[in-house]
Amino acid sequence: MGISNEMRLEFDSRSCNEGFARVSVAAFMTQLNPTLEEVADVKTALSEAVTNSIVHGYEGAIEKIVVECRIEDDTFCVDVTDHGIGIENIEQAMEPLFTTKPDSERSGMGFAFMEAFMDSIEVTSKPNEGTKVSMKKKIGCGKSKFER
Amino acid sequence: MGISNEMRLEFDSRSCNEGFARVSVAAFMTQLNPTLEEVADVKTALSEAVTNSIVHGYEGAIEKIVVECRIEDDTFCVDVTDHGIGIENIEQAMEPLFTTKPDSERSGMGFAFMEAFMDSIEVTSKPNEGTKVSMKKKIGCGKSKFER
Amino acid sequence: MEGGYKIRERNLTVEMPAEIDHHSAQHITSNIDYLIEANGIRSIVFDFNRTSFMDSSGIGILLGRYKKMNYAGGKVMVIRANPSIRKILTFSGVTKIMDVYEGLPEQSDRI
Amino acid sequence: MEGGYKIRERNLTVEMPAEIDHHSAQHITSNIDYLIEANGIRSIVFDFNRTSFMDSSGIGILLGRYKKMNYAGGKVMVIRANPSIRKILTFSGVTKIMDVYEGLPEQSDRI
Ligand SMILES: Nc1ncnc2c1ncn2[C@@H]1O[C@H](COP(=O)(O)OP(=O)(O)O)[C@@H](O)[C@H]1O
Ligand SMILES: Nc1ncnc2c1ncn2[C@@H]1O[C@H](COP(=O)(O)OP(=O)(O)O)[C@@H](O)[C@H]1O
Repeated sequence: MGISNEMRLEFDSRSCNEGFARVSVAAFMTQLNPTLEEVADVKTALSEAVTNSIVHGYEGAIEKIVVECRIEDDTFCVDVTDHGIGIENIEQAMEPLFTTKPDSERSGMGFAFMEAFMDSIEVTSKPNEGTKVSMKKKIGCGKSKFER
Repeated sequence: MGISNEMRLEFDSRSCNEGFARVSVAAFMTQLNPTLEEVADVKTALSEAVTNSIVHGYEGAIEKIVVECRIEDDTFCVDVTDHGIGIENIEQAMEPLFTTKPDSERSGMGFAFMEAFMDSIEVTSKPNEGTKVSMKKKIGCGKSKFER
Repeated sequence: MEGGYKIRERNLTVEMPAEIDHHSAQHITSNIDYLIEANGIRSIVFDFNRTSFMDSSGIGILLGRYKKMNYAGGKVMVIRANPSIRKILTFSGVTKIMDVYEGLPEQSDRI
Repeated sequence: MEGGYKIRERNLTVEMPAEIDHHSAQHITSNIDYLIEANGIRSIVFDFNRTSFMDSSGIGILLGRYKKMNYAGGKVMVIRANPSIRKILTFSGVTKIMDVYEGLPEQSDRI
């Protein structure tokens, strides 16, 4: 079937947009008839990636964050991109509990949550250029989709 | 204060995205603490503009629709843009009950709804290049906004 | 198919979906028109009890079915429309050409 | 300020908001830390009754307050967490270091 639907959302890196981004992505995802648990999983993973762009990527400065969603057959794909400071050592960044901002209440569990709640995650990043987090999750495990 | 928050949403001109676009815009709008009626008004106007891009602009072909929202003080601004067939005679198109698709159940009331439910609407269009509908609505009529 | 359809004699009652836009309207229209043909329907009741959103596509459904029924000497009625739906029905002039009830017709709260 | 704060003697009960993310966490954390200072709080109950969404920012709130209370010999407890919140508490290891109840503590449904 190939890519069957896609959307691209660009917004200011303000923390008040975190909730809005989750609602948008969840609304786009409903086409796959996900369970409530699948929606919650994707919302959590998205929230981690968007928060990281705001907190780490831009360190509070107001720039643009891009969220791209694609539906490929029964797989939901979401990419979160920023043009912030980037990550020097991606492997280390993805270690559970690793955080460069321990004093600002970061638990270091963001990437661990993304890995736990999605089927796959891929991170590409370059210092001073930015970071892209690409995540996928198969929805419905073969359950029937239908166009209403 | 100037522009205080903005987002840009780009999606396929599929009718199944009409509901998703409404949910996204309504979620972005909540920052202004709108009443339920104000949210309903904006959703209706947005739905008309997006539907017009799908039905008239692209005539069913799958291309991109762009929805841009800005919050300017207490005014909610939303622009809907397509790169479809465009409108020859904008004045005539905006007349109540005028429609070029009477046989496909269009009532010719789309622009009338947008005008009724928003404070202002501006249409720019060029045949074969596309159409942009820019709408504004003041929210809360001076009621206090607050960051939670 | 969202919403429900009930036929009693030659009357059709349509339970309208939660959101009526161009997307859902396409399905509703083709379903109703099929049922009209297949059952010789003479009157239609549109029940908006579950409906929270409607744009001008919903007006298209109502006016299109009104024309069909009117042509055949039948009737169209709207019941259980909430305030936001009534606002749209009033603005569009639908309330001038068909009976619209806030509740059920027995309660005679025609607007 | 979303959510509510109740103080009885030196115990603080925090009614957590509907959505706990980095945005709402900033406010909750600064409110709680102010109340701890001002009232010599020794134990905290986090009430998740109204909470339907939480990401790792919520874990940051809990672990940060746990450290503070632990340091002063106090306690932290989580009550009325729904299944999706419990999934996150369990995954993050929070359930291993503090008491988490599905309902109220009297119902002794510690997980
Ligand atoms: N978008 C990003 N831009 C720059 N650095 C990032 C980004 N995302 C994550 N990081 C780095 O990876 C680390 C680990 O991230 P994460 O596992 O989400 O934990 P936390 O957000 O709690 O620090 C962060 O502390 C930060 O140094
Ligand atoms: N985005 C668009 N691209 C091309 N033509 C448009 C567009 N929007 C509106 N029009 C034209 O304007 C007419 C009136 O639009 P409208 O008032 O929304 O009524 P309706 O959609 O019911 O036809 C349409 O029939 C169409 O010819």
